[in-house]
Amino acid sequence: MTVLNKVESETAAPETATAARHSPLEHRAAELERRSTSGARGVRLHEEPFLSQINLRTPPGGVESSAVSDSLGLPLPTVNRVSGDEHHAVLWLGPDESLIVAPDGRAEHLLRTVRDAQRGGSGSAVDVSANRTTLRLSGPAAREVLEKLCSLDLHPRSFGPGDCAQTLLGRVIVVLWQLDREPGYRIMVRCSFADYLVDLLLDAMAEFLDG
Amino acid sequence: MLLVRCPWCGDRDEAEFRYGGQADVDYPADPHQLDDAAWGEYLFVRANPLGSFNERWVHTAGCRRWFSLVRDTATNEMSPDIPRRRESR
Amino acid sequence: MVADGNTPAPPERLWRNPEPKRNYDVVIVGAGGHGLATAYYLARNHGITDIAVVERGWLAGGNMARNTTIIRSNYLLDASAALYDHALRLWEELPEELEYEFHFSQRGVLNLAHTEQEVRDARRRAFANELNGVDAEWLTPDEIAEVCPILDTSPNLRYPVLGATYQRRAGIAKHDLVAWGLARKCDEMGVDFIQNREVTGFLTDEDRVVGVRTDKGDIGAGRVGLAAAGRTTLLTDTLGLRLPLQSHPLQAMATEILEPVHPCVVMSNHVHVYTSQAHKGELVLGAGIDTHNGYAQRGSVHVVENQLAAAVELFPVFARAHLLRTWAGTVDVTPDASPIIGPTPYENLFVNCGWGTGGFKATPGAGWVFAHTIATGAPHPLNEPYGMERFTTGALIDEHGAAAVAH
Amino acid sequence: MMSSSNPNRLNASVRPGRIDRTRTIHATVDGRAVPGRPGDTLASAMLAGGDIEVGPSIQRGRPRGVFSADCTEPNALVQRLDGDCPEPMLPATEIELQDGLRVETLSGVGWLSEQRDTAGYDKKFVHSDVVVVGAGPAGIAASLAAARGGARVMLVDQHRELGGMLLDGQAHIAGHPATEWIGRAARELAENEQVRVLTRATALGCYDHNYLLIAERRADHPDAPPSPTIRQRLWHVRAKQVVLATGAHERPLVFADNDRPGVMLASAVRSYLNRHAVLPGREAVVFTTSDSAYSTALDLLGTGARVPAIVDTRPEPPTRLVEQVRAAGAHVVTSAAVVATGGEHRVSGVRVRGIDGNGSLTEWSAEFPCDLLAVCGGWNPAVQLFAQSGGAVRWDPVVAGFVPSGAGGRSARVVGAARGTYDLAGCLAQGFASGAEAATLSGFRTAPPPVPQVDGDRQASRPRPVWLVPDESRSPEECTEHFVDQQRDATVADIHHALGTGMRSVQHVKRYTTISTGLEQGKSSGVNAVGVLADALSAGSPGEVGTTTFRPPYTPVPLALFAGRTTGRLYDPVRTTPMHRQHVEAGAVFEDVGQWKRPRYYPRGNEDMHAAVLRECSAARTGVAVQDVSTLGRIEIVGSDAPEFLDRIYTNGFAKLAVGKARYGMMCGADGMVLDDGVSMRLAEDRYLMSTTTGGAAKVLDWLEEWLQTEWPELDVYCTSVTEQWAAVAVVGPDSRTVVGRLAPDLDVSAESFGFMRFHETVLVGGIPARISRVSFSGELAFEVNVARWYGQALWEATMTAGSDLDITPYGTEAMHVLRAEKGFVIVGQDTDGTVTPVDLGMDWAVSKHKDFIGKRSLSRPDLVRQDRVQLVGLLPTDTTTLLPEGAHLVEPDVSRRPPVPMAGHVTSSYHSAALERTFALGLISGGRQRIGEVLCAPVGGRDVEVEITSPVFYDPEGARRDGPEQG
Ligand SMILES: Cc1cc2nc3c(=O)[nH]c(=O)nc-3n(C[C@H](O)[C@H](O)[C@H](O)COP(=O)(O)OP(=O)(O)OC[C@H]3O[C@@H](n4cnc5c(N)ncnc54)[C@H](O)[C@@H]3O)c2cc1C
Ligand SMILES: NC(=O)c1ccc[n+]([C@@H]2O[C@H](COP(=O)([O-])OP(=O)(O)OC[C@H]3O[C@@H](n4cnc5c(N)ncnc54)[C@H](O)[C@@H]3O)[C@@H](O)[C@H]2O)c1
Ligand SMILES: Cc1cc2nc3c(=O)[nH]c(=O)nc-3n(C[C@H](O)[C@H](O)[C@H](O)COP(=O)(O)O)c2cc1C
Ligand SMILES: [Zn+2]
Repeated sequence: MTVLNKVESETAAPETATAARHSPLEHRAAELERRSTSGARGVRLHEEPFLSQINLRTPPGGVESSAVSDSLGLPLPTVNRVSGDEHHAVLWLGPDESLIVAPDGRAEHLLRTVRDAQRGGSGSAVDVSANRTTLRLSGPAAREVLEKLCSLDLHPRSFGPGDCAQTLLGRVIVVLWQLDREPGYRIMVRCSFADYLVDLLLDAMAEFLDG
Repeated sequence: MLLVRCPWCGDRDEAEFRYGGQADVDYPADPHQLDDAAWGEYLFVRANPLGSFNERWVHTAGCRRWFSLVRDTATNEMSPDIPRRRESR
Repeated sequence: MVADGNTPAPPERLWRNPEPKRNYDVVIVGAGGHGLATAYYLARNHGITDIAVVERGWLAGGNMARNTTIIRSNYLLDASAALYDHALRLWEELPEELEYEFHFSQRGVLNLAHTEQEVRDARRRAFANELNGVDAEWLTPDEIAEVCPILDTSPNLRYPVLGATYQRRAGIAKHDLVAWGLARKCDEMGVDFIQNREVTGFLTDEDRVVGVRTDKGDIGAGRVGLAAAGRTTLLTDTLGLRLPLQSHPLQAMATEILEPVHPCVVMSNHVHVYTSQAHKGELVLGAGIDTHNGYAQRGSVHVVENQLAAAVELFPVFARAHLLRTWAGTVDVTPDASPIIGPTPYENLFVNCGWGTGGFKATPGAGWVFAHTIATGAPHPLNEPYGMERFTTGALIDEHGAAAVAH
Repeated sequence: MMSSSNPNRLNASVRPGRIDRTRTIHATVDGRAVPGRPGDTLASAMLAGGDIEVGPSIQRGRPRGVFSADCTEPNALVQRLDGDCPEPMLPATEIELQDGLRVETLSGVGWLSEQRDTAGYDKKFVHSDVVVVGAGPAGIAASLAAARGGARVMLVDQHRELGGMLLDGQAHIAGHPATEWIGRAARELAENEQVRVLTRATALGCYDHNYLLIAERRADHPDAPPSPTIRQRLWHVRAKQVVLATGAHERPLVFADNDRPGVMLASAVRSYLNRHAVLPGREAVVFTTSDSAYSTALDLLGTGARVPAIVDTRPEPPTRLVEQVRAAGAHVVTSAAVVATGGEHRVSGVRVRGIDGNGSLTEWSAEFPCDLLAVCGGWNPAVQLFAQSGGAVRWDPVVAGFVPSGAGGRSARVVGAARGTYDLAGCLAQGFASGAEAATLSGFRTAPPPVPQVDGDRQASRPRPVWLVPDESRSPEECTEHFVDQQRDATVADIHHALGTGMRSVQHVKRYTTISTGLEQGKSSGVNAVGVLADALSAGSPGEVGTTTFRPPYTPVPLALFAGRTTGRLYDPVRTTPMHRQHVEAGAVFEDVGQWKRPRYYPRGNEDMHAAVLRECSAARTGVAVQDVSTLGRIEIVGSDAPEFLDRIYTNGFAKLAVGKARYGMMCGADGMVLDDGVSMRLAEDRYLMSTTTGGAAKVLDWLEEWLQTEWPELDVYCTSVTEQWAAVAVVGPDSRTVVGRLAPDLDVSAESFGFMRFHETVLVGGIPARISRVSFSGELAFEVNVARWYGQALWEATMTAGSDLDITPYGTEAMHVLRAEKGFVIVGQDTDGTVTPVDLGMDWAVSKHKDFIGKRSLSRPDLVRQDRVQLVGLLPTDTTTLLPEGAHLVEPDVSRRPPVPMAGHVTSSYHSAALERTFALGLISGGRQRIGEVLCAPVGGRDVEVEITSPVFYDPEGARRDGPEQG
C-alpha cells in the first residue's frame, strides 16, 4: 500500500463542501453517455472528475527525488511513462516535473507528504486537482478518434499502456495517458477548455455513431 | 511541418514548439556597464546565417523546456546542439 | 499581355542583357521591386544613369515574385504614414509615367477588427490617418457587408467582425508587371541589369566601399545600394556590419481562376489571413511568417492550414475554391517591423532592407527615398527616422507594437 | 461491335474494361444526359457517347476536346453542380461517373456559389515506417517488399484501383495478366495488419522531414455510402522513409492546331481503351517521338479501329515495333511529323511532313484522314513530390526528361517511371529494392523479393523529342496556333514574344505567357515550354534552361479540406469559467478576451450597454457588486530563490514583501516596455502566488520559464500554472464587507483585522475552503474570494445569496474598465501598447532605483528619457456629456488642420462615469504631466471636442474609500 491510497478520513473535504463541487463537464454527462457507442467500432467518452492531482517539481536524480519517491511508495516515472496504476500514479511531464494522480480527496494529504519529503531540498509540490479535469476515451475506435486530433504516433508499437505525453489535441494542450490495450485513454485537460475539447472529441466520434 | 527533437520528449511536430531564435546570446553580466550601442545590440541583433544555425526552441505544448539544436536554414536539416559553451552561473 | 490574335504585335523590349562594365557610378544589389525602383528614381530624379543592378537570379524573382500585392498606406505612426502614403501617391502616377499597364487597382482594403481592443486600435489608426491626410474610414459590420458581400459579418462567428477600417485608395497591382514596367524604363535610360550574378562581398578601401565582388568577377562602384531583402545580412556580415534582421519564410497561395467574387482586399490580423482576387481571377491568400529563420523559400504546412481555416471561416464561399499552388519568399524582419533605409558606417554603402512582410506597397516610395539617399549621401526627410541608429537610441518605429497591424 | 447508347463502348469480348456492365448510370453535362457505367470517369462516359468536345478555350474561344485521361487535363474542366455546393474547375478525366452527377462545361474559369458547403472535411494524423506514393507496379512492389519486412507501410494512390499504368495496358507478369498480380498483391497487403492502403488518395505534398499530406476522397464516387459524414479527409503522415513511385506523365506535341478536339495523348487513348472499354475514335493517326505510342497503335488495331499512319519523328524506330504494327495492319512513317490538323469541331485529318535531323521540315508530305490523333511527345517523370521539398532534378538525355538528380539519399527512393524507368521489369525491380531498403532503414531488415518474369513494356529505345514541329509557312515567332499550354491558351508565339522582350529565364517566360500556371501546373506543358525555349536560345539541352519551381499541392484541392473541422464552433477553443452558465442565465452579453468568453455587462430589461454599465458601476460605488475574475492568470512560484527571482522580474521589489501580504507589480520586456501587471501574494517565505492579466497568463509563464531556464538556471525556483486551479470573484463596494463577512463567517473582515493588501485563508459557508484577499481595482473597498475551481459555481451562488438583500449586482468587464479608469489604473494592452514604459504611465513609484530588473537598462536609452514622450494623463471633455471616442488623437487648438496635422497623443480609454456624472477619459499625451490644466482638441467626426488635460485619478484621489465605510 502506498501513501497514495492510504485512507485518511480527516483529509477528505467536508461532506457539505463535496456536494458543492461541480465538475466542468457535469452538465454534459448525459450527452456523453448518449454519444458513446459499443461494438467493434465503438468508442466511449466520459468524465472522471475530481481526481487528486499534485504537480511535482524535483531536480532529477537528486536526493530530493528519491525522498519524494520513497514518500510516495512509487518510483518516479521514466521519460514519457507512468509509474503506478490507473488509481495511483505518477506521470512524467518533464525532466524535473511529474503529476501525481490519486483518487478524489487525497490532495491535501499528498501535498503534506511530498512537501515533508522535499523539506530542506529543492523542488515544489502544488495542488492542481481542480486545474484539470479528466476525460476517459475508450473502445476499439478510441485511437482512431484521437488520430483525428493528435499528431503523436499512437500506434501500439509506439504508444501503449503506461505511456503518457503532453501534447496537442486540436489546439488544446492535454496530458494524454494510455491506460490499457482496448485502448483506453485518459485525457487531462485544463477545465476552461473542457467543454471545447468535448465538442472536438464528439465531433471526431460522429463517424463511429451507429447508423 | 518540421520534426523537432525535444531532448526530453523525443520527436514532435513543430506546431508543439515555439521558436526562440539564436541560442547562446547571454544576458550581459551587468547591463549597466554597456553603452547604448552595445545594449541595443544585445536587445535587437541576432545572427541570421544561411546554413548552420545554433538556435533555441521551447516545447510549449509538451514539457515546456527550452533547448537548442543546430538547423541548416537552407535545408532544415537538424542535428542536436553542440554543448552550451557558457558555464552555469 | 498574352497575344490573342493571329498576328502578334512585335514584342516591346523590356531589357537588354548586357555584359557588365568594369565600373559603374552606382551598383545596386538586387533587382527586386526596390532595386528597380531605386535605379529608376536615381535616373529620373537625380540624373544618375550609369547604374548596374546586379541580381543573383532572375529579375524580380525574389519576394517581388511572391507577394500578395497589397498596397495601402493607412499606417498608424507618422513616419510610416508619411512614407507609405508617399508611395501610394507615386503608385497613382506610375502607370502613366511608366507607360505600362500593370493593373493597379484601387479597389479598397478592409482591415477587420474582431475584438474590442482591435476596434480601439483600428479606430486609433483611422483617426491618425485622417490627421495625416491618409484616407481612412471606419465601417460597421453592415457597411462592411456592403463593401464585401461575401465576407461573413454575422455575429455568430467565433470571432465576429466588429468593424473595419477601409482605405478606398488602397488596392493591389500585378507585381510582375510592375517590375517589368520599371525595368523597361530603367533600361531605356541606360541602366544595366546583370542577372544570374551573385554579389558575394564588397571591394573596400579602409572604411570605404568601392565596388562589389561577385561570383563572376568584381565590379567597381562609386556607390553601392543594397536592396537584397532576405539575403541582406549575408552581405553585411562580410563587412562585420551587424544588422538587426532575421530572415523568415513567408507563405502565400493561389486558387484556380474564378469569376469575379471578391471585390476588394480583406486583411484580418486576429484570425490571420489576407485575401484578394487577382486581375486574372485567382484568389490570392497570405498570412503570417513561419516563426523560424529560413532561406528555403518554403514554409511549414500547418501555417497554410491555419490561414486557410481563417479564410474559409471569414469567407464561406471559398470552401470549394481549390488550392492550386503554395509558395514562399524569404522576408527580412526587423525588431520593430519597420524598414532600415539609410547610410551605413561604411562610406558609399547604403542599405534598404527590413521591409519584412510589407514592402511591395512601398516599392516606389522606397525607391524614391533610397535613390535620394544614395545620390546625396544623406537620407531624405521621409527616411530620416528609418536609420539603424534607432536600435541604439530606442526610437523604434514600432508599428507592430503600437497597433498590432501586420504589413 | 458497339452498343447504341454508348456508340464508342467496346464489347466486353473485345475489351472487358474495368467497368461494371451490369449497371447503367447517368450524369448530366450541360443539361444533356450522359449514360455510362460504374468505373467510368465523366470523360470516358462522354467519349463512350461520342462526345469529345468540351468548353471552348479561355482566351480565344477555340473548340477544345478531352485531351488526357488524368490530372494533366487542360480542356475538359467542368463545374460540378450536384451535391450540396457547386464546385469549380474539376477535370472530367478525374471525376468518377455517378448517378446524379451534374456538371456544366467551363472555359478555363470556374465560379463560386453562395450556397454553404455543408460537407464534412477532416484530418487524420498517422505515422508510418514506409510510405509509398503511387500504386503502379513500382509502388506495389515497394509496398510488398517493405511489408514483408514487417514495417508499417502505407500505400496511397489517387485512383480507385491499384495498378497504375498496368491497368492501361495488357502486360503479363509471371505468365498471367498483370491484373492477377495486382489482385494478389492487393490481397496480401490488405491482410497485413501493419499495412494501410489508401485509394482515391492523392499525395499533395512531400514536405521537410518526410511529412506528407494526402487528400482522400471519401464521397463523390459510386462506392461511397450515400451521405458520408466526411467528404474528404486530409491525412497528415510522418514517415520514416518515403518511396515515390508516382509514374510519369505523357507529354503532348507542339504543332500547328494541336489543340483541335480529337487530338489526344496516346497514353490516354490507351487508357480509355483498356480501362473503360471506350474507343475514342475509329480512325486514328498516331504521332510519336518514342516507343510507347506503338502500344496505343496496337491496342487500337486490336479493337478494329483503323490506324492510317504511325508518324514517328525518329528515322529508325525499333524494327520490332515497326513490324508488329505492320503485321497488325498499319504502317509507320519515319522521320516525319504532323504539321497541321484539319476539321472544325473535331479533327478530320492531318498533314504530315518529313522532318530532318535538325528538326527542319523536308519536302515530303502526305495527308491522312482521321477522327483521332494520338500524340506522344515523350514522358515527364512525375518528380513533383520529390522536387517540392528541395530535391534537385537534372535533364536525362536518354529518357529525354527531368529526373531526380543523384543516385543516393532521398533520390534513391524515387522509383519506376518517376525516375525515368519505363520498362516493367525495371519498375518492379526498383520497387522491390527500394521497398526492402526503406524497410531496412526504418528498422526492419529485409531483402528484396525476386523479380517475376514479365512481358510488358520493354526497355525503350531512345526517344527523339521534338519540341516544336515547325510551321509550314511561319516563323516560330508567328506560331500562334502551336499550343504549349492549352488551358492558358498559350503558344509558341507567346514564348518567342517573351524572348523578344529580353527575357531569358524560364521563370520569366512562365510568368509572361502564364504557361504552367493553370490546374496542371506544368505537368504536361512545363517541359515543352522548356524545350521550345531551349531551341530558341540554342541551349545545349533543356537541362540548361531548367525547370520552374515545383510547388505543392500536387493537384488542386478544396480550401475547405485544409480548414478541416476548424470552422464555426470548432474554429478556436472557447474558454469558459465555472460560473459561465450562471452568467448566461443572468443574461450576460459576452466579450472575447483572448480565447475566453467574459461577461461584458448584464443588461436588465431593455437596458443597453450604456445604461447597464452605469447601473453596475454605481452599485460598485454605492452598494455592492460582484465580478467573476476566474480568468486572471495565476502562477505559483516556489523555491528558496523565489524572492530574488521576482525582484529581477518585477520593476518593483518583492523580496521584502511580508508573508501574508500582497503587492501590485509591473513587469517589462528587456526593451523596457510594459509587458504585464498584477498582484502577487507571498504565501510563505519561499512561495508566492503571482497573478497576471487574463490575456497575459500564458505569455507571462513562458516569460518566467525562459529566464529561469536559459539565463538563471542556478536559481532555485519552480513555476507552476494554477490559473485553473482557482475560481474567484471580486466583491466590490461599501457593502462588500457585509457580504464577505456573511460568506466567510470565521473571518474577521473588519478594517483593523483585515488590512488592505492582505489575505487570509478561511472556510466559507458550506465548508468551502477559500483564500480571501483585499485588493481593489476600483478604489472601493473590495475583496477577492478564491476557491478551488470546482467550487466556482457554489461560490457565485453563495455570494449572490449573501448579497441578495443588498441588491448585489453582477458586473462585467465594461464596468470594471470604467471603475478602474476613474481611479487612473491602467489596463495593459489598452492604455499601453508595445511602446509604453512604466515611467510613461507615471508609475515611477513602481520602478525600483535600487535593484536591477529586466528592462531597467533600456529605460535610460536616449529615446526613453525624452521629455516629450507620451505620458498617461486624464482627459476631461469641456462638455461633460461628450464622450471622446477611444483612439481619437488630440491636437493643439490653434494648429493648422492641413495634413499632416501634428498630434499630441491619443485617447486610450473613455467612458461615462456614474460617479463623476460626466464623461472622462485617459490618454497618452506628449509631455502630458507637465501640461495638466491645458486644453487640447480632439477632431472627431468633422468637429473639435475640447478637452482639458488632468491628473489621471478622477475619483477619490485621497484613497478614502479603500477601507470602506466606518464600521459600527
Ligand atoms: C508571400 C509574401 C507576401 C507578401 N505580401 C505583401 C503584400 O501584400 N504587400 C506588401 O506590401 N508586401 C508584401 N510582401 C513583402 C514584399 O514582397 C517585400 O517587402 C518586397 O518585395 C521587398 O523588396 P524587393 O521587392 O526589393 O525584394 P526582393 O524582390 O526579394 O528583391 C531582392 C533581390 O535581391 C536579390 N539578391 C539578394 N542577394 C543578392 C546578392 N548577394 N547578389 C545579387 N542579388 C541578390 C534577390 O535575388 C532578389 O531578387 C510579401 C512578401 C511575401 C514573401
Ligand atoms: N513505354 C514507356 O515509355 C512507358 C512510359 C511510362 C510508363 N510506362 C509503364 O508504366 C509503368 C510505370 O510504373 P510505375 O509504377 O513507375 O508508375 P505508374 O504510372 O504505373 O503508377 C504511378 C501511380 O502513381 C499514382 N500517383 C502519381 N502521383 C500521385 C500522387 N501525388 N498521389 C497519389 N498517387 C499518385 C498514379 O495515379 C499512378 O497510379 C510501367 O509498367 C512502365 O512500363 C511505360
Ligand atoms: C499575386 C500572385 C498571383 C499568383 N497566381 C498564380 C496562378 O494563378 N497560378 C500559378 O500557378 N501561380 C500563381 N502564382 C504563384 C507563382 O506561380 C509562383 O509560385 C510564385 O511567383 C513564387 O515563385 P516560385 O513558386 O517559382 O518559387 C501567383 C503569385 C502571386 C504573387
Ligand atoms: Zn519536450
